[in-house]
Amino acid sequence: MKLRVLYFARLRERFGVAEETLDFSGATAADLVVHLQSRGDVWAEELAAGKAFRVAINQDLVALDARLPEHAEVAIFPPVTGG
Amino acid sequence: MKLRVLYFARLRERFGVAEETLDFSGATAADLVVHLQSRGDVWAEELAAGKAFRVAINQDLVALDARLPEHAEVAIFPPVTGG
Amino acid sequence: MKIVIQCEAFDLGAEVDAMRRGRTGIGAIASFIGLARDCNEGSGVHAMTLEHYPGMTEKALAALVDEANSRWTLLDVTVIHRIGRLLPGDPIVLVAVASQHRGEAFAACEFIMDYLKTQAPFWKKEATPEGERWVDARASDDAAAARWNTP
Amino acid sequence: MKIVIQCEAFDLGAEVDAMRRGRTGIGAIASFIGLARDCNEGSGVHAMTLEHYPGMTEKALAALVDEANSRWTLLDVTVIHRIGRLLPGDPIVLVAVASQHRGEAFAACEFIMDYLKTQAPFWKKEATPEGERWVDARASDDAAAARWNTP
Repeated sequence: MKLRVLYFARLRERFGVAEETLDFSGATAADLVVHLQSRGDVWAEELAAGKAFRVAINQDLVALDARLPEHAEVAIFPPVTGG
Repeated sequence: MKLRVLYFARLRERFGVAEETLDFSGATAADLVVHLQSRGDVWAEELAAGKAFRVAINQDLVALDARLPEHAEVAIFPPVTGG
Repeated sequence: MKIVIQCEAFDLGAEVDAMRRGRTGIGAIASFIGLARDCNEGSGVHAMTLEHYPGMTEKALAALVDEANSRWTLLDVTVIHRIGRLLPGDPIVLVAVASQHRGEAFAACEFIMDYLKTQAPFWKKEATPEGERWVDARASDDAAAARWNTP
Repeated sequence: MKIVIQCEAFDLGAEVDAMRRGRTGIGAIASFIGLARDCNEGSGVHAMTLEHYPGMTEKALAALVDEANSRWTLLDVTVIHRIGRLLPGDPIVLVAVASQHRGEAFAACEFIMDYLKTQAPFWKKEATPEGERWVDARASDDAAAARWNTP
């Protein structure tokens, strides 16, 4: 399935990428995180178990077991700090 | 003892007086209330037991057992409704 | 700290700007304005007159701002209350509280309003189609103030 | 209801005046502004940059205003959040809530701020003498938001 994946704030800076398009065969947000971890280096580090990051699918915050719809816009970012 | 007694809002209107000077021999705010009740008519009615009114001595809200200092400014008024 | 009783309208934006002007340590300003409504207790209200007890009013407001300062770490407080004749939609009271953090600013602002409603010597008289009437104190205001009595 | 994300400064007085103009049924407007401070976590802060997630931000803010409207009877809500570069003392966020009664206005205003802090996709980066750093989320903000979870 095709996904658009966005990164924000510290994760955007550490990954050195703001947005990418992936052709991905997993089913859930957790599967996508495992896939990104497998890139190693900063990806493995920032997305390791116990690290605080948030996932949104189509602009709604979701838990990691959320299913990925076709053509989803997925965003991965640190806990928010606005206001 | 000499007292200056002020009335506000509905009590001022019902008593028809905003301020008076009294030469009074009682000791407490309750004594003063009893004295004013003894005038009868609207005084007895508005200051009857169970009626909601407040007493301030020298501009501080007090309970009825508060003692009256010489030359006190005493105010009697309905529960407040500002804000 | 600023406490004012006045007939004139006040300007919320100007009051809050005056609080923060030239200061860089304030993180939060909570503010409140209370307005005259066109309806109360089921009757239309076309005007309102606010009476107060000069002298005691200032003293009562200063005491409750002191109490707020003793309960929370505040950087500034402004309280303005109008008196005299007001029309529906007119602002009656302004409370603004500056602090480092929002929790304290919100709590102190609401505390001051709740205590002002039960402690400060103001009285409202409403003009309605049935004539003039003094507004009765509300049990809900006593309950709101009582929330702040810590055991 | 008004929700805006903007780089420019906002005007608290103008926003609150716009809420109440021509209306006579509003009894209470609670408002809040959050400001950039010159100090955080023990370091001086000489500037701050706010990043957000365009699209999701508006959606998240609308959702939390909807939630506030479902919990309380509100007459109007305004939320403005700035993005981009800000200096100490600059206002960051404004929330204003109009209602008939003050209890609802205060509660909804604080609820919106608490949820905004944990739900809306904004991130702050501070410039300090030791260099730039992303601000960490605070456990106290999670706790503040969790207060509103009724059992």
